[in-house]
Amino acid sequence: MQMNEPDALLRATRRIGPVILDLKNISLSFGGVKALTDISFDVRQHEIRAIIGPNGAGKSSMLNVINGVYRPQQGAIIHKGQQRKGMDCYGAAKSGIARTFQNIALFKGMTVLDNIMTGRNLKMKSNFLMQALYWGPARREEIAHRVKAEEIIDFLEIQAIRKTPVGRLPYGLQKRVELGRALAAEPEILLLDEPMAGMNVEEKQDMCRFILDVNDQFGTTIVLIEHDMGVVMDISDRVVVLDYGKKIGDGTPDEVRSNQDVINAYLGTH
Amino acid sequence: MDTATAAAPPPYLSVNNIEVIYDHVILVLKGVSLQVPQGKIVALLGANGAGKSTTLKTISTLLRGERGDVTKGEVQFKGERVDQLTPNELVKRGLSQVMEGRHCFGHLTIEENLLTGAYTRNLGRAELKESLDKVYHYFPRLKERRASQAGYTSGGEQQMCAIGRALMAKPSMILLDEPSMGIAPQIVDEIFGIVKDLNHKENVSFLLAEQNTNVALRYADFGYILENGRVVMEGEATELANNEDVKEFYLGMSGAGRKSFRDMKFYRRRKRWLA
Amino acid sequence: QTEQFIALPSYRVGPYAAGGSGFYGGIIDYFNLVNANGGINGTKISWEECETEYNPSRGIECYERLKTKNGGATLVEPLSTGIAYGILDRVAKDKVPMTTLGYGRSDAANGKVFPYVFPLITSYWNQAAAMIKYLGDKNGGMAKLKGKKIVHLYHDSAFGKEPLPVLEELAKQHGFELIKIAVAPPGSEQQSQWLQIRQANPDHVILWGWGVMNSVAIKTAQRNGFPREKMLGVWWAGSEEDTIASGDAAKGYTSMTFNTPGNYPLLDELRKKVYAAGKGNLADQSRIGSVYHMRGVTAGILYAEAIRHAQEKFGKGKVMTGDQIRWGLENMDIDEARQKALGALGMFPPVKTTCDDHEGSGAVKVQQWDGKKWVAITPNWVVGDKALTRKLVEESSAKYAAEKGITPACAK
Amino acid sequence: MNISFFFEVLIGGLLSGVMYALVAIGFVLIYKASGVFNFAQGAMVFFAALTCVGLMDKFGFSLWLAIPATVVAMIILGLLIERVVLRPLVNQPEITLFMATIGLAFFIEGLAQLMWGSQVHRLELPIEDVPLQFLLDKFNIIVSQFDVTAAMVCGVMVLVLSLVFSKTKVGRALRAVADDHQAALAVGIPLQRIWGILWAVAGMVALVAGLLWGARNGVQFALTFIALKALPVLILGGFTSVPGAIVGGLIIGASEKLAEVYIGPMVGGGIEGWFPYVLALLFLLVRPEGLFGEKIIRRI
Amino acid sequence: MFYREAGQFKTSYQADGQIFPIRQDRLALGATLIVAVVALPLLASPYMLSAILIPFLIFALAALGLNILTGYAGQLSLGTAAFMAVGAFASYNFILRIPGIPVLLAFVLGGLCAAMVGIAFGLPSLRIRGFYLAASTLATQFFVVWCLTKIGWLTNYSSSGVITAQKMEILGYAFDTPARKYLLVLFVVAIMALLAKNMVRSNVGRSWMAIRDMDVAAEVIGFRPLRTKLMAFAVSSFYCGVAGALYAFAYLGTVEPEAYNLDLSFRILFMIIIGGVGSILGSFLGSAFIVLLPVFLNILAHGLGLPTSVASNLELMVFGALIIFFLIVEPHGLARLWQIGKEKLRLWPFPH
Ligand SMILES: Nc1ncnc2c1ncn2[C@@H]1O[C@H](COP(=O)(O)OP(=O)(O)OP(=O)(O)O)[C@@H](O)[C@H]1O
Ligand SMILES: Nc1ncnc2c1ncn2[C@@H]1O[C@H](COP(=O)(O)OP(=O)(O)OP(=O)(O)O)[C@@H](O)[C@H]1O
Ligand SMILES: [Mg+2]
Ligand SMILES: [Mg+2]
Repeated sequence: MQMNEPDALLRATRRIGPVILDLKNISLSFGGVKALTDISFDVRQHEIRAIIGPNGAGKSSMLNVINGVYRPQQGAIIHKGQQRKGMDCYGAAKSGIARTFQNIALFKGMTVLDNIMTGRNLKMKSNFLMQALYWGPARREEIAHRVKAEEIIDFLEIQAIRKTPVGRLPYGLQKRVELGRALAAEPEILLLDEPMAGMNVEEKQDMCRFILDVNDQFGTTIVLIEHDMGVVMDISDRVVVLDYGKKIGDGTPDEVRSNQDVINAYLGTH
Repeated sequence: MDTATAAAPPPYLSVNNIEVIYDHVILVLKGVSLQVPQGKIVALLGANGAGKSTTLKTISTLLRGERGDVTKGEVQFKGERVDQLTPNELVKRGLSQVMEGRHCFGHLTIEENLLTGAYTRNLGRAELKESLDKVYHYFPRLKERRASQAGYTSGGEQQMCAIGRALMAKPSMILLDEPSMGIAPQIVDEIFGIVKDLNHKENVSFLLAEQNTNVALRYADFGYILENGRVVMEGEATELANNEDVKEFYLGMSGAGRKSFRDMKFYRRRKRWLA
Repeated sequence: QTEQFIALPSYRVGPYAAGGSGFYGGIIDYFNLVNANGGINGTKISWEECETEYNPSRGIECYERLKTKNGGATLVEPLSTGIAYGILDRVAKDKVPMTTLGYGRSDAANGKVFPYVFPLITSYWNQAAAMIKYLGDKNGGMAKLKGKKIVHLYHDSAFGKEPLPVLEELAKQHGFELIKIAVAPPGSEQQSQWLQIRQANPDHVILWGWGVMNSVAIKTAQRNGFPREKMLGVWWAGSEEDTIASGDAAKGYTSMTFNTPGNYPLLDELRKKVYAAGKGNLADQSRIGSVYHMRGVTAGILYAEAIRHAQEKFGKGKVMTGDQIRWGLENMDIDEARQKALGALGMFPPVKTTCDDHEGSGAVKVQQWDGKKWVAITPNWVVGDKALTRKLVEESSAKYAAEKGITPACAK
Repeated sequence: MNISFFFEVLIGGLLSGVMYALVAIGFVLIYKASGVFNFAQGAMVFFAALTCVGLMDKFGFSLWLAIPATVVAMIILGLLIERVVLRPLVNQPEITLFMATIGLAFFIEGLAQLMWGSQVHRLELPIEDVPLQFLLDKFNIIVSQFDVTAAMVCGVMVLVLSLVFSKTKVGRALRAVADDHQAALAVGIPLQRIWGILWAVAGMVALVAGLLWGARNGVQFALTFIALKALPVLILGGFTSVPGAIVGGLIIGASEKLAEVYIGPMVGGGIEGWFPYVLALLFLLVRPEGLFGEKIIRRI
Repeated sequence: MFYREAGQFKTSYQADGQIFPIRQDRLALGATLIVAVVALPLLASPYMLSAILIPFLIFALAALGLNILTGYAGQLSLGTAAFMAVGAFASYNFILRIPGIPVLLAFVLGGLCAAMVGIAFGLPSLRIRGFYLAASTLATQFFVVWCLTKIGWLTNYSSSGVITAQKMEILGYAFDTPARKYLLVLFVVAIMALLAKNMVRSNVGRSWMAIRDMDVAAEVIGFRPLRTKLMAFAVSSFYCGVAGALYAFAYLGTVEPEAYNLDLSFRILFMIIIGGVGSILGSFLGSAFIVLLPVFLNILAHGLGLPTSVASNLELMVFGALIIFFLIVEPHGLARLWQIGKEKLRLWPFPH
């Protein structure tokens, strides 16, 4: 049951806002390895933007550039109209960018609930002494955030494991918790690095639903890396295609799907 | 659940009614039995947390390192009980595992990673080179990155490295835990192509835990479906692929064929065979 | 309660085990001898050891555990400055006398402030004074020390710094140059210190060391060609354990001691009555009469004598209380005649204690390692400037009394 | 400043540094194989030296008989450690393994003294610890014959071990093990055997260190402390590098002696205890993995 | 069957956020507190109080401090004793130089001094990790002890460097008997344990654990690594400093650098590893284990009538062997063993 085109367009245009993140001529290399060469693309508010490409194309590196883990040797990042200078990942987090990682980067020794609560840390105001006393405002704040965290737990349907240390969880659930942690920050831009790896179709369906819901309900802009073409083509508004660190395609899923370069480099023929 | 028919070849690997407990208290496998006949590809399917990885780790006896205990049952490989062996002895007997979550040696280069895979084989220089070339032939991307430390390669490259490393041991039976994870689609096909290839040409048997049910069932001969630490269904791969329930829950196809991910309106429409 | 119970928080493992096993072995050997001879007027001595590992925290636990055992400990000897400090207040409160033979607080000699602490025979300050006296004599009179260079090579800790006030004062008085060189504990590397010493080319080196530092010092001196005869160790640097490890390098090395090396009738008696009966405490009989062992035997004698003396006042054959033993320790008088009767004439200096003087002697000897054993090289006991040390004791104990709110007075 | 004195200090320091390196190598072996800092190395040095002199003193062995006998003892000890302590702890956090080695240190210390008593022993090697005469005559510089011999022994050891690690597949396997126990097992590296062998080799290295240090300082409990001298050497050179141990040793040895002689007097002396650590720390600020250690990979 | 949470429902997040969510645990804690505050001072022998309970509590506090740094924030440290020494010497000097200062205030100030030293020595942790950091913390250990030996002012120019701790007085009330000292220590330790629990269950604690588990990810989420680590160093050193002051004032009675040697650092480290890294309860269990085990072994060895030198060495061997044994049985320490025990109890009498 493919949604018919006009409908999708209509919805998309209603939703999508101005450019929120503009990446200009980004180049990044590690020693001799050129991870990204002169890449430009933009991300619009409220859109779901996918990045695809073969292994080692530079997708994860791109995300790392966006949220300040790597600093590109060249190029500019314009976030909400302002050029970003010398920003580290803390700064990126502060400006409302959250993300998940390809190799799960959960805090292994902590419970699911605590992991999700860490996502809210930038919103916590009470100081250290108050927290030590666990008194008055600090406690109220803690509980208020707990409520938020529980909302996310409900949303992701992981109630049963909220007190389990994440290290013990199976891979798929860990991915979900990681998404929860990113969501907990209530980010403006959410960067997802292969959120659906290691899931079966049913779980992917659920995951897609989460992503779409977040996008709908909170208006979060989403940048997504995924190798499952079904998912990418179905849920993203626009797709960037990278290969060997270069951009070889950019456009709506349909445009990308019919781009010959992309087919050669990545999609193959089926 | 006795499925062994008289016609079936004797199981190459057989897991008999194993029960596994983590940390002394967390019961994960509740009596899992399965067989892999020689020269066959068997798929192990199931949702997140069903116990696929645990089953594979039990077979390769890597469980001990994670504080898991096999409290019941036994594992036989080539007619020999192997649950008390060390992983090294198993590799020597021809059973290799590709672990979930890549597990490359971060400080070693890709090539060194691959070479460690041949540790048990005591190869001469030429043979080693030949084996390496074979892996590079399968994964040209690895050849490009051979001199980089594995810790600095991309997720997919690491996954290829992990698979290539297991191939270097020239096993007669491979346990593959989610080989397609994080791999670009055309490489996924390639990986399964390799599986098929090895299976055909070198009679290597496979047990693969895979989320990509679609592909897995396409290549496998036989499948088991695991849920909550129990085998809930098993059968010929084609049979499973045509089973309505499997279609709906694992292949994402309802009566009307494939549905767009965008159109899924509800969560958890999951039906369970067991509570 | 029929036995006189004594607490021995000892250490037989760890870096100082060699000293600990010799010292406590000596005490126990002597106690066994006393018991074999029928006890003190019929009262047997009993004791219990408790492993402290030379660690103050464990030492305190040992003391607290032992002090109430078997009707209560009536004497304690920790052989560790750290532990001694840790139980200093406690012994006064519990009325259990503590002896600190040749270590611990030098100012505890003042019994008016420290009624229950007995740094018997001699303290660090008197030792330092005696060292300078000896060096003066060696150079032909104190006046000859003028212009001489003396290196104080010390364990960089409270222990090593303890004699500084005395040495500094004497350096001023006699006009010698005092060069202080610290060795970082434990002292297993001293190359740089000895290079400095070689550079300074001193007339004497005082080795204020402990444990491995001593053997390393001797070895390193050899390596740097510094004559061992010019080295004078403290009594914690003057045992077989310190020289044996240095091998031939130790030949000629001198050190202080308050036990004259040699064989004594008492030691033969120990061999005959204790070791022959299989009750000897030392695993290796060749260690009988070694410095640490003799120091332990000396301690044993002093305890037994104090008990005997106390019994004379408070009732023969009775078990003494801690306080009574304190009296015994405080009014001890072991002269040469008594030593002779014990078969230990000259083994340690005569001891005569009073309330003012819990030390009772302050006399020491100098011994030299001849490659196989220690040989005393001063025929007489050497005593330093006791007036000076007394002054320091008074000052320091007065400060302590003020801090602790103690009114100095002799215990009754 | 007296230049020949300066050189004397420098050379003395370099030679002491070699002695530290001797101990440090033992640590490197174990760290390479398991990613764990082996706290028991000092105890092993003590155990080895004490066993060797114990055999000589108690049973009248000659030195040349006692040494091979001790080698055998160290091999047995190494294999036992692997079997009893390490095997059940595969894939545990580093800190747990570290702690286990601390327990092991206690055990070995107790065992050594139980077997051979707590006395101090002397150990005479047929190498004299006296200044080399021609250097003394010519340059008035003191260099001990013993130290020079020790340096040569150490050099040979470093050479052999580095070759083994860089040229054989065992070397590669070790690095793999240190990265990920579980994966190493999965590819069939016989972790148990490798650990057993490595602990046995570490035991032999401990014997060499124990003999040389024991001859220098006497065989006594304090031998266990020389681990503290080896630590800054290790972090400076890098935990995983055998040549690093020797370079680190030279740097630490020379600079600590120079510091003690030239800075010490200004601040009251006795700075050798902490100076090497502070120096190593400063190095680490520039290179957090030590001079030759493997770069720490931090990537997400 | 009795240890069940069935039927206990939490109706608010506040209730769920309690330290002990299960009623039986709360009852047990209440009972423990009553025993500790009322029964023990009355009934326990002075030996029990002054040689076992007081050091147990003090070491538990130090272990708690180290656990915050190593267990929660993941920075392995071997310099605990140094921070304890700073606390002790600072408290001594505050009492000496500010007449009439309440002793508790002096302890707090001593702790703050330790915290400052902790921050200074924590700075390298931004770059240095793991065993490299652990080895570098030895710099703290040796340097601090060296300073205390060298700088005369700190020891009030005492010739030997050993100083006696002043009396502990609060508003003229002297804490001089074992029972009183015990109560004072108990009070301090209980309060600080509670504060520590609060910290680790709120955002500070989460920031520490995040840094410990994966520092890069923590930064991406918005924790500042340097601040978080330094905070952990500060809080940890504060705890150690107070513990050090108590160790000097309520236990040893003296303040001397030697008492704070490397050995002590290691003992505290054993405590947290045996007890449980990253567990408040574990600090207490570990302290009990390390304080009691040698005593127990010592008594046992004497009971067996072994020659003392044999007994002492056997003691050491058994101690080492037991450490290894416990690590093999449960690498996460006694606290985890306890937890598993409870989980089994919950299931009991059913096997799973
Ligand atoms: N080390 C461990 N300690 C405790 N519990 C564990 C551990 N490893 C796995 N588990 C539990 O065992 C169950 C099965 O996990 P397993 O990893 O085998 O699942 P899986 O089928 O491989 O899932 P996925 O598809 O997500 O990889 C899960 O519920 C998990 O929580
Ligand atoms: N920190 C780094 N140091 C060195 N090389 C790096 C680093 N990070 C990435 N690379 C290299 O840059 C290239 C791009 O890596 P990246 O992780 O971005 O790929 P990717 O597109 O995410 O691939 P995959 O789909 O396999 O995850 C790879 O070849 C990788 O080896
Ligand atoms: Mg990637
Ligand atoms: Mg899995």
